Amino acid sequence: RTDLAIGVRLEPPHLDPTAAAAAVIGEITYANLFEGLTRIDREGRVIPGLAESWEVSDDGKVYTFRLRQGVFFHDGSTFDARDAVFTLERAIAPDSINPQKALLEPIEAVEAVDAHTLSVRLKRPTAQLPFILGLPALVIVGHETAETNRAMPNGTGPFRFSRWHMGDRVDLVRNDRYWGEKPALSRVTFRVIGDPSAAYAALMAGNIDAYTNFPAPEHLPQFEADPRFKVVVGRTEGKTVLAQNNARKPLDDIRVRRAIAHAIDRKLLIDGALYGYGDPIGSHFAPQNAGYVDLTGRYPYDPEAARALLREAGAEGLRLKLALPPPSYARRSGEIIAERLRDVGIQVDIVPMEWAQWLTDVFRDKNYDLSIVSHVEPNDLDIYARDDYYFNYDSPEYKALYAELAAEQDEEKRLVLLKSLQQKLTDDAVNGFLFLLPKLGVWDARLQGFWENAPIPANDLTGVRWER
Amino acid sequence: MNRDFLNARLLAGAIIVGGVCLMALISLVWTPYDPLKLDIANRFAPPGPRHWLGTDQLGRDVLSLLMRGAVGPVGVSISAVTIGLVVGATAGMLAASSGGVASYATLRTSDFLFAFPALLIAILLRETLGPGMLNAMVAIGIFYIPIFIRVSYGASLPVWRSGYVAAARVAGRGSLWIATVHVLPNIAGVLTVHTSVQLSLGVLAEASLSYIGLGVQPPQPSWGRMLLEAQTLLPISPLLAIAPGLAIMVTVMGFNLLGAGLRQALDPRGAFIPESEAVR
Amino acid sequence: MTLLTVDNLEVDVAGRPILRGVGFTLTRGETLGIIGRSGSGKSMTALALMRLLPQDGQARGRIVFDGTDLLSLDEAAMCGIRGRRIGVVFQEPQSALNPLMTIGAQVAEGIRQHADVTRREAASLAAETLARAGLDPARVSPDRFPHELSGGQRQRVAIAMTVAMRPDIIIADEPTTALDVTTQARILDLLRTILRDDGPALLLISHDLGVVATMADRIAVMDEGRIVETGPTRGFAGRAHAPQVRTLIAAATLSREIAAPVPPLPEHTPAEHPPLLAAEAVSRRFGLPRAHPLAWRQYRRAVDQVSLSVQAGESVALIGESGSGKTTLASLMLGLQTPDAGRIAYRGQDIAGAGRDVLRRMRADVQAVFQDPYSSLDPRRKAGWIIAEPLHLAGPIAADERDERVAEALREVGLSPDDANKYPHAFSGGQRQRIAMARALVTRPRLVVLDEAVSSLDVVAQARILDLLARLRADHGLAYLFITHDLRVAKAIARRVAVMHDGRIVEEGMTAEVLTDPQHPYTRALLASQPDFSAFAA
Amino acid sequence: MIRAFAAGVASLLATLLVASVVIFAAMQVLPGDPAQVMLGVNARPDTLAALREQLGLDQPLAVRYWTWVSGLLTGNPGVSHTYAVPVSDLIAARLGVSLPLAALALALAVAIGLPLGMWAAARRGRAVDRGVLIVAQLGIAVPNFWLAMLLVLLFAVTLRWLPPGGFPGWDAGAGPALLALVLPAVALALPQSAILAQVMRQSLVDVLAQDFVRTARAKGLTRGQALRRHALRNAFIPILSVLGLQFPFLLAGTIIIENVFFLPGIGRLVFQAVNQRDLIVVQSVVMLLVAIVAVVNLLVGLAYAAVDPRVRRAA
Ligand SMILES: Nc1ncnc2c1ncn2[C@@H]1O[C@H](COP(=O)(O)OP(=O)(O)OP(=O)(O)O)[C@@H](O)[C@H]1O
Ligand SMILES: Nc1ncnc2c1ncn2[C@@H]1O[C@H](COP(=O)(O)OP(=O)(O)OP(=O)(O)O)[C@@H](O)[C@H]1O
Ligand SMILES: [Mg+2]
Ligand SMILES: [Mg+2]
Repeated sequence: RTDLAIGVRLEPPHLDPTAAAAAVIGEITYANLFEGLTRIDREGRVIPGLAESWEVSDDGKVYTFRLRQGVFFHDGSTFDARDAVFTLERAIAPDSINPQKALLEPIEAVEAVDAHTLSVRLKRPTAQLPFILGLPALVIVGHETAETNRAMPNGTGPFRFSRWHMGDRVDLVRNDRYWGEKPALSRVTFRVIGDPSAAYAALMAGNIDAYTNFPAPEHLPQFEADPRFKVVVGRTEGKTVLAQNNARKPLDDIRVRRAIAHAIDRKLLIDGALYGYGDPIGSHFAPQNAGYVDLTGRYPYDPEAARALLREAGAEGLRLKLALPPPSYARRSGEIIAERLRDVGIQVDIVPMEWAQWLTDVFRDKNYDLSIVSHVEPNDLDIYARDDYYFNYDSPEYKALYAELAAEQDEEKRLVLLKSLQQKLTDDAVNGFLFLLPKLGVWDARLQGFWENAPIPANDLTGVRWER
Repeated sequence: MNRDFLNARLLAGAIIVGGVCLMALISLVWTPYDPLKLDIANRFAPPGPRHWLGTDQLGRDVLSLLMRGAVGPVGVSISAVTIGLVVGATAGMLAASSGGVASYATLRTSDFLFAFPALLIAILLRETLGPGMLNAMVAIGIFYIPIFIRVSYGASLPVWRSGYVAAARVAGRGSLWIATVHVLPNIAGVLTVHTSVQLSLGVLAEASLSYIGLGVQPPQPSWGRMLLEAQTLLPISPLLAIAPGLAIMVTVMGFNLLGAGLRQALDPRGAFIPESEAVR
Repeated sequence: MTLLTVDNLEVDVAGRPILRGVGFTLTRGETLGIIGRSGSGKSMTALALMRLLPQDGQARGRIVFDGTDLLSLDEAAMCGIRGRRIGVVFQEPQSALNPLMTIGAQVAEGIRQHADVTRREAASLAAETLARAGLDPARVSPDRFPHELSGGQRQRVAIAMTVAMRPDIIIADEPTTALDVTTQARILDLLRTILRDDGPALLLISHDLGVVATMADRIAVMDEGRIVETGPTRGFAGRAHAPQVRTLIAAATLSREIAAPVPPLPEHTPAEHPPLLAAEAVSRRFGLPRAHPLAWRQYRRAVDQVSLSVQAGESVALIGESGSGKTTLASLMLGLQTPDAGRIAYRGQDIAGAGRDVLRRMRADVQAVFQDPYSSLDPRRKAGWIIAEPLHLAGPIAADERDERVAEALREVGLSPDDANKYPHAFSGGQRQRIAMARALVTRPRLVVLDEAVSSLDVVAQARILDLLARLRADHGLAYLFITHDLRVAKAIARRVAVMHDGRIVEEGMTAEVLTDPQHPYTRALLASQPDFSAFAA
Repeated sequence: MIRAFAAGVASLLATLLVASVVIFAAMQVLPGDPAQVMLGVNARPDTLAALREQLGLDQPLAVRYWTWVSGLLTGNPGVSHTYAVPVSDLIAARLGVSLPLAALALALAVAIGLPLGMWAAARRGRAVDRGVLIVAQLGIAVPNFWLAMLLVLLFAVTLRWLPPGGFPGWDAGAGPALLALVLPAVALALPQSAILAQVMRQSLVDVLAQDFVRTARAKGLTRGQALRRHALRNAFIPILSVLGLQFPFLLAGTIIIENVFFLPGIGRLVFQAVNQRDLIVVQSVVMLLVAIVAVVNLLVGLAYAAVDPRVRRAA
């Protein structure tokens, strides 16, 4: 067999990763349809993509990329430095709607040195740049076809877009002019099935071969017991936090935040909401990344300590609103956390909301007390250094530490800085740090080559094949 | 169709409806366990002496959840029907009395409201007011208004044209007197029957709304949402999906039986008000 | 030669005995009239003959038709008898016709059921039969639907449907009950023509002795599920001795018996004293549905430039056939509808512009008893409440005084004060009419408008009500505006009559003069349609 | 008839005009920013503004309303914010699922409900009648989404006779496409058919008790002939109005069932569009649904006239 039906949870709004933030666009297109200059591999490392190699100037402010030759877009046009320049300039233009535009802020200018050489000039050293350029939102688009990518994605990847049955599935076929090693699969169908029980039924009934991120952890034991399936629980970058509005009374009091931290029973949470899959985290950092420190013991589950801290802060009889976005991890965790907080004397009103409302009420207007959400961007410690982020965390020390990290090129020193950043967040109990969202892979036992972890939301299918 | 069978319907309906309402009320002050209390170590417990219906995915007692879960459907249904009844029946009755422009306007408005699927109203309300019981009530209530307008218009039109209304006019009575003293009691039977039928639809509607997340919100349990949550657990613990489903069915049937029984009991001819009229 | 012998026929419906030992015979070409009070089992007899009893009905005994016992036939054989051999014209042509089928098709259906004819042949035969029944295809096309016909025309369709199959026996169940006198006379004529042309035997069922007396060779009287008296029509009245039959006969001849003297009018002229209530050149029209959207709207003048006045103490009868505008005129005069033109004057004052207190006085003075007694009583109110409803007109009233007035009104109309606590459905038709009357009398009005106050009652109940009205007039000097289509009744009650036809008053004058020497052709036709009792009474 | 039609169409247009204003206004009070939803948490204010401008959200209300309504009239209400394709294309594709589903469900409901009702009426008072009544009571009380759940468990997961959901598209062939619609249609149809059976039975029983049926029998028609030629057509009149009433329910049911079976229909579209604040899609779909209900109402009225000469000639 060379065909594959793979399930995704959400319907993509469209198929242009450079024009919307929806993770599912990346899950379908990244490394399959579109490729970036660099590429993030299954371990989260940066490897060459459409750029064979790159160099950094000594001051760290100029990157020079050597582009691959003999690369064609699916529509037959050739890829060269003009496309790369076009892509990056489009992303940083004033009228850009690129969701990652913020990360490109350090870029000063982009130019084509020759047809196969690109140079990127920065305002200040940014060690992250190769990683950023490997993100789904910065894949290379053809300059003639950029505006039609939403419905007719045209990239350079190993698969070509075949057809999008809106609301149901996206079909891809093998790109026979692919520059690299040809994939083993000839047809790939991404089917949109968000409902967990429908997903279960679809897998069981054999309508779908694989779910790289199955929506319902409660079903995994059944798949595990079934020899037809292979279950691989990996890690995502989804740091799930109980976000707290640090500027709001009484959450501006560190004792209250620490009390909440003590009231969080991570084991119960992981058991209850995730059926035991998922790793506890003690700070805003994923365990698989270099520089991780285990801080989960910093605030052990201790209702007594929580009550004492609340008493000390004079915050008894507290009543807080907990805004919950739609994903089931959030809704389930919310119910459990609310119950535990009630146990230490904090009344919690659950306010479920849709993303649209969450984005305006919580994220933009910061009109909330507590919320539960998973931050899936890798390496995103910068959000705590931002001025206007919805946690309302404002710590000069943290900002200073982060600035240091951003400018640091030396790997050893970077690791040390990363550790102190994690430490600082935990000390300040900025948020309740809950767990790392697992990646629940379930697929036909005869399939191999899927990513085990999800360093970025993607399903790189280049290496996937049916066992012979 | 013999009368005993019909009276059995009335009795069965009354018992079921009474039971469910009572259960909902009791659950507000007492349930076997706290329906919000988690006990994850003890999740998916099968039915047994401690938990008669077992426990759910978070170790909550299913019986307690079912009891408290009745509050949403019953409460929403009753309040929504009340909205529909008060607004719709009044408007329909007055429209039938006046004829002319006012009557035309009322009937047109009613048709207009009817054209709006209740579900859309619920979705829009959710987005503006936030989800919850209140907007389920309002959405379903709005849906009921045109239904009750039609029913009460249809039922009161012949009454307004009847001989006894003419007699009341000759007796020097005004429209308000006639509406309250003659028309209302004479359409009360039809309204009662419709009310109980619509109550049953209300339970279903609330369940549907809760099922798609527009009704009662967590942590408060409701049958529809229990079904939603249990849906993914169907292969693991079918009882979790079956119990609330049956609860909905039994309640809906209770209201329906009550309606059918009432229809028979209230019809002075001792015959049926045709079922078709009840649906209309 | 006996065609049909019914012997000891017993019918139970839902376990309740309805017919008990009914027996009669019918010979070829004979007309047998069955009379009896409402509910005596006449219709049930007809249904039993057709084997069309209600679902839970059961028949025992023998119905021997042309040598076979119908009760022993199977359903298929019975289908061959129904329509083809025994045809029936059911009571109430309104509901006996399928509203969704053209009349032509309904007639043709029976023909095709029993004869092997093409659709086209059946259709032309049906058209022919309808024409024979008096529905000229040029005026009433066979393509019409039942709701487009008048009551009399529907009855003709029902008759045509039966006649088309040329059965040996026609059962006609109350073929004229719902119709006014002129139409009734025409339908009876039609039946006579059919008897003459086709020669079937006729089983004529009616509660109206007059109808039966003019048609039947023999009469059978039913009461409570039994036949209590049978005999030839000629001299039937003289021979009958069963008490039930005697009351029927007495009631039927009521015109002579209740002709209580009409009191003279107090001396005054209309010019000096304005009449109590008067319609002055009033018109009222109703919009007809448009033929197509661009057509002018057509109107029907239900009341056309009518003037009619009632003096205090006077009783006026308004007669005319169904649909002539009597009820509309009455409701205009009662102020229940507003006239399109003309005015209604109460004691000379236009009620359209009158103040509240004038209207109040008028309401207290002018009361009404509506056409259908049952529908004019709120089924959810007790009789006492209903009667007391107008009492507020005289101002606030104490509860015990109110009860006293109600009791008095009840006694006045011949009911018991205890009846105040019963609901309308617990009364008989005649009693309901009395309750309506009591409500009209409780305010001590000067004028009562009575719309067909007795038409829906059987003859016995009619006589009682008319007696009551005569007494009340004598006791209280009441004025009546009495609407009826029955000349006998008009004669019995009114000093003056107005004859209404097609929305206009075509003749008006003293009762005695108008009814003995009618001027207008319509009045003459009306008089000619009265049933003839001579053979029967002799 | 013509007049009834003209009046019906006029009131339909008025309804739709008012509906368009109400719907448009409702969209304006929906909280949430379409641009923010599309660009997610890392978007910067200037990026959002750029997108809003691109979407035309910065124009005055009246202009947007007019653009939309005039677009509706010409059949192209605008371009979806998220999908960036014409709304009409989007809706047309989704209707390709929803309409067949609704039609299939309606057909099933009619095909099951009416014969069952007739059967019960023909044997009224007997065991069959009671059986049908009880089954109908049960059927009416079943929440369709629950039924859907159980059906999937039985027919898709356990027996694997039918697909558990999803829609292969019509270009995959009519067979697989119809197969995918079977379970959803059954889930939708069963409760509706229970209602229909009940109404049909009652209506037929009422008609059978009427005098003209007896008249027909008196002409020599057999029981069956009287039922077929006289009773059925008359009994169908209340059925019509029930069908008209059921339609909005069916539509609402379709929206829910589409979610259970993840069918790419109108219902899913509207849910998704609301969540993504694709206002132009939401308002156009809602408008469409309102129009469908209104048109169905009109059709029911006309069907009345077609069946019943009393209505036809009076109108
Ligand atoms: N379908 C029925 N079920 C039960 N009882 C019935 C039914 N039809 C008639 N009856 C009863 O049978 C008795 C005889 O009724 P029937 O219709 O024969 O009277 P009728 O003499 O024709 O009266 P009318 O002059 O009012 O037509 C009445 O007591 C009536 O209540
Ligand atoms: N509300 C109405 N709308 C339209 N037409 C009406 C209305 N009321 C009465 N008519 C018509 O006016 C005419 C006169 O009706 P009306 O009721 O006054 O007759 P009537 O003489 O009382 O007849 P009956 O003896 O049958 O009671 C009839 O043709 C009737 O159809
Ligand atoms: Mg009779
Ligand atoms: Mg009249």
